[in-house]
Amino acid sequence: MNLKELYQEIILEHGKNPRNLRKTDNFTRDAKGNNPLCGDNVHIYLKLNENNKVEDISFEGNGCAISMASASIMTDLVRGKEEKEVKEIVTDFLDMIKEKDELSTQLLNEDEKTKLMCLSGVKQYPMRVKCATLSWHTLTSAMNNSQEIASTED
Amino acid sequence: MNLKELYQEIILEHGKNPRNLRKTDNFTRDAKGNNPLCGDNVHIYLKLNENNKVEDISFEGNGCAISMASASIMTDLVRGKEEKEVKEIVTDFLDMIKEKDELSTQLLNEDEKTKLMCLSGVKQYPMRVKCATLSWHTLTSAMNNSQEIASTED
Amino acid sequence: MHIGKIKKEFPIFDNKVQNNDLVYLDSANSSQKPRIVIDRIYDFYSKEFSNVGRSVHYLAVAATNLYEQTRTSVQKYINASDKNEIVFTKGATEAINLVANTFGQKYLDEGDEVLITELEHHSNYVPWHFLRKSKKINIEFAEVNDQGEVTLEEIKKKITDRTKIICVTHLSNVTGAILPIKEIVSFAHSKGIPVLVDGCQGAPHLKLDMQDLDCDFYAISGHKMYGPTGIGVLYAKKKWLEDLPPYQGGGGMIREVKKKGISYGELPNKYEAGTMATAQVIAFNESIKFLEKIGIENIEKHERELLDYAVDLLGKNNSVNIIGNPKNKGGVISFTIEGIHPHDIATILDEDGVAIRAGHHCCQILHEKLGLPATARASFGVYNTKDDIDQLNKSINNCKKIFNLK
Amino acid sequence: MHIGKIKKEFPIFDNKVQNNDLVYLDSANSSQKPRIVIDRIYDFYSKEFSNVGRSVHYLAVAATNLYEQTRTSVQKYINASDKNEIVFTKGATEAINLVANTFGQKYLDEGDEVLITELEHHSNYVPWHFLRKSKKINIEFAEVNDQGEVTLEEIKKKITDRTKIICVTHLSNVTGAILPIKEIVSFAHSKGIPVLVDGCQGAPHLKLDMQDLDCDFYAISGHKMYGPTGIGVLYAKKKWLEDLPPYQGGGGMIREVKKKGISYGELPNKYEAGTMATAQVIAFNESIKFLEKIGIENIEKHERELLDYAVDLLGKNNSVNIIGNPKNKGGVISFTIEGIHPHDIATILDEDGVAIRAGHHCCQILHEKLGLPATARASFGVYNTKDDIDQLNKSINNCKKIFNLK
Ligand SMILES: Cc1ncc(COP(=O)(O)O)c(C=O)c1O
Ligand SMILES: Cc1ncc(COP(=O)(O)O)c(C=O)c1O
Repeated sequence: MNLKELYQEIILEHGKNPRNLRKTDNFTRDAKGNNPLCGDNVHIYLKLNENNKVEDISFEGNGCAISMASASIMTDLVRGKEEKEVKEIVTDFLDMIKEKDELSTQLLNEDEKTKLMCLSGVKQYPMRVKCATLSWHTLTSAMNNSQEIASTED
Repeated sequence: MNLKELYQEIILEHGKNPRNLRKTDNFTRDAKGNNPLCGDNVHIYLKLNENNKVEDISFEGNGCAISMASASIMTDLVRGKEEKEVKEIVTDFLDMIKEKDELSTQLLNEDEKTKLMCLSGVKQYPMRVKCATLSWHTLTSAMNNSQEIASTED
Repeated sequence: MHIGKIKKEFPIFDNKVQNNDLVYLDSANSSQKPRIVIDRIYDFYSKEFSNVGRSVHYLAVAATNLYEQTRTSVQKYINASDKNEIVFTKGATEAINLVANTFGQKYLDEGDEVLITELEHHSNYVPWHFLRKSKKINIEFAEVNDQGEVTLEEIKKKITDRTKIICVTHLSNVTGAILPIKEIVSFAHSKGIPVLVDGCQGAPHLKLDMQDLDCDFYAISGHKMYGPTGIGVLYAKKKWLEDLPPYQGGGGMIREVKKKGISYGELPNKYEAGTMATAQVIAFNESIKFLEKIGIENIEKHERELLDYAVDLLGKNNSVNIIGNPKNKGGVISFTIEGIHPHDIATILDEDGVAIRAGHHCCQILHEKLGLPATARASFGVYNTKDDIDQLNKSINNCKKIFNLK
Repeated sequence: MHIGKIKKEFPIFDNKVQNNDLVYLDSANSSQKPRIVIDRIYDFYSKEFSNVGRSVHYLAVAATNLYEQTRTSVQKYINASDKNEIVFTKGATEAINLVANTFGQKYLDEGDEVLITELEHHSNYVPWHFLRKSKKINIEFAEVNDQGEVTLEEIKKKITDRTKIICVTHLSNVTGAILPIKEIVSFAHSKGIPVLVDGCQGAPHLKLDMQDLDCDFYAISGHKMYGPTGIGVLYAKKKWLEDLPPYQGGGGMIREVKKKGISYGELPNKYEAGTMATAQVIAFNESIKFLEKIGIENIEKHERELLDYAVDLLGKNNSVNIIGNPKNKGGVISFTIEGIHPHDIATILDEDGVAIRAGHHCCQILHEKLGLPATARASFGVYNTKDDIDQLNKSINNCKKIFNLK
């Protein structure tokens, strides 16, 4: 079936060696996310500088290859972006996972988009969509500095 | 079917003009019974004399032809009987309704037994058995001077 | 689907009951089930069964989707504004208990009043009675008038400063009275009082529009709506479901469980603890589709015709006394016959295959008011026809003969 | 019925799932349904449907008898001493909520302790947690040992003067540990403490004898016992059911309803408010008959063989780590694979038609203790075979390949 698409090398690699799996010193915003059905959880730490740019982003948490890879790739891609840009990327990614075939943001280059598209394999696995989107929802919560715990339930 | 057996003339007549539908003055024991599923209720008043004989018995209440006839016939038959005899008759009647073909007590004459057997038509109507037995269960409660409300639920 | 042919969709009518054609006039108690609902249950268990929500394997994913599809169907059918306003319960009774328990916990204190009506089913009284005991609240009763209705005026009269919630039936399961819910809600809201509607009898027979009614809670029984037993719906405005505490605790309704404390899940999970009635929820979707296919307007029209016909026919029948005469009435006729107890009527009708109900219909307060310990009740569903009413009338005449009445 | 041929009794296995034969190893979540149960539901709705207890017509009487027959069957199956000790609920979760709520109302006060174990399912923790909040009681946890068991000694150690009830699982849905219920009950009773047993996993797999176990409460889920969804059983000693207050209020559970007060019905009605899951209760009788026909001894033996085979095979599989090693173990194997998250395992197994569960299995306390956020779990039913275990092992190897493990 589509297992190959789901578990592409890059996913496995990021899943095994996630980038930014740590806690940012002096983070300015953070948020926790969790998936109550499977117990996966993630904690995003964000440090914005005076220009509202992401100076550092990191995460702690635990989950499957998909969710770890997703958090890993995400944190890599949004570093250095402005708050508004981050929001655009998040929306674009979530739209892609939900319904669109492609990413449309101009804020990422082709390489970066290709990396992100590796996560599109979950579209064929409805129960796993939440694994791919948890860290993204949580990032939104952190951006909004929301005290609520993000959840993938809708 | 067996409607004719269920609604014999004697039942209809007792149902329409129940005997002893009143409240005994100076009753010595009483009990209330009710059938929670249909709301029927009966209140039995008993006056035992110094020899533990039923000097008077009466009832108040409300119910279908079967339950009114049953209370009416019952109150007629146990008047003048001793406490122990009443218990025997009650047991005999309930056994008959439950499983036995005939009444076996020696305390009633053939005429009286025939009258009681008119109630046996309910055996074919499981939901109506409770109508026929409610006043009898309540009489037992009254005899035991039980404060509990008798119920036909088992 | 032609309404005259609908009986064919219900397998129960394919067979004789005790050698008679079944004349089923007990739909207010529980409705019969159309073939598509029965088949759906069969197919689900035979080919697709899995628990929902908890596993990631194929069958579980598919079942979870089906389960959630019913939620969406119900949402649309009753025009709720959000699918998470639909909570599945085991029945309307549980739905009302859920509200009484959680609303009571949070908002009711000693001396507060809950306003219900004399028409209420025990299911919309006993749960509030529990709070009378535990929280020392009072229960007030809006009275029924001679027509068997509860009017808006009567409700207004009974509201006090202490009234914290109003709980009313949409359609009386005894007199058939349809209450002016929209007006009651609008008035109650002007006083800041939420309204719970017992929609057991409303849901199968009336067009439902939660956003238009604007009530806070609406309780539905699936089994009266051509659905399986063991499934009900609580509609509640999102603000309430978010605000109130959970009702039952267990798997599925939590967010995080620690030894020291527990946080609860988001809607709709928060109110759906433990394994739900999966197959029943999934099959209930077919009931909704069935109702949609016929069209609730057609159902209302059909049942109104039957009702008019029956009221007319029974009205002409000597010694039949119809209980209540509400201006706005659904397909329920409770009646008595002078000289014959309702249980005897029901037994005799049953011999002709005519299934009605006798008793207090779980409305003892109303029966006490009426001065009647019991009534006989004929209630209609989509599958009933005028022939059924004719047979009812004929069998009533048979009762009278057996009891030597004219 | 030869145990090897039992798969044939389950229609679900007649069809392929995503082109694979279904290897269903998720029975601890919910079991598949034998044909006789599915057929019974179909027939009941098609030919015999009526609500129970409330009407006197033929179908209602017949349905009521069938409903009560299930009560008697369950009573006999679990060897309860009285049929009114069997209360039907919508599931085990509701059964436990019923006890927590009513026992809590009457017997728990600030500072009292409820003793549960670290093995408990959320359904046997959250309902008690509610009381922690409303009544300021404490919840104590008997700890799980390295084998994944909770011992009698550990329970004894955790009992204090304030312990008011002990709530333990019969068979852990994660480690498979079978707890020494009889011994726990006997000790608890010597201290005057009642015991509730979460029998969700016990009931489908172990011989049940309430009079021998002597526990006060035992909760069962029908859907894990080859029965329909939406039906459960609370067994409770009669003295408790008579003593405790009612749980839900509504039709059917009352004796007399007046404006001023309400008296409640006798057992079993007192705890069965509203229209029950009629069809499900009636069909559940077929599940009991099915279990009786095979014989629980044969089921235990069959599942033990499977378990031994699986523990052996998976034990030999590199990098598979089985959670817990209880002396007395039922047909549940939870495991992890170093380097592959359980959800990934479940997804990959699913591609081969192997249905297992991944997650915390509603046991977060235990998983926290184990230091694992999630495990993969294969659980057995009567229909499983050694071929299923072989396929499980093969698919695990496929996982390892995909994840480049050896
Ligand atoms: C041990 C245990 N207890 C309780 C439950 C809850 O049962 P249900 O979801 O059927 O109410 C389960 C099943 O999920 C279980 O395995
Ligand atoms: C008006 C009304 N309310 C509540 C109920 C209770 O519904 P259920 O028994 O399905 O929970 C009924 C049905 O008996 C009813 O007619």
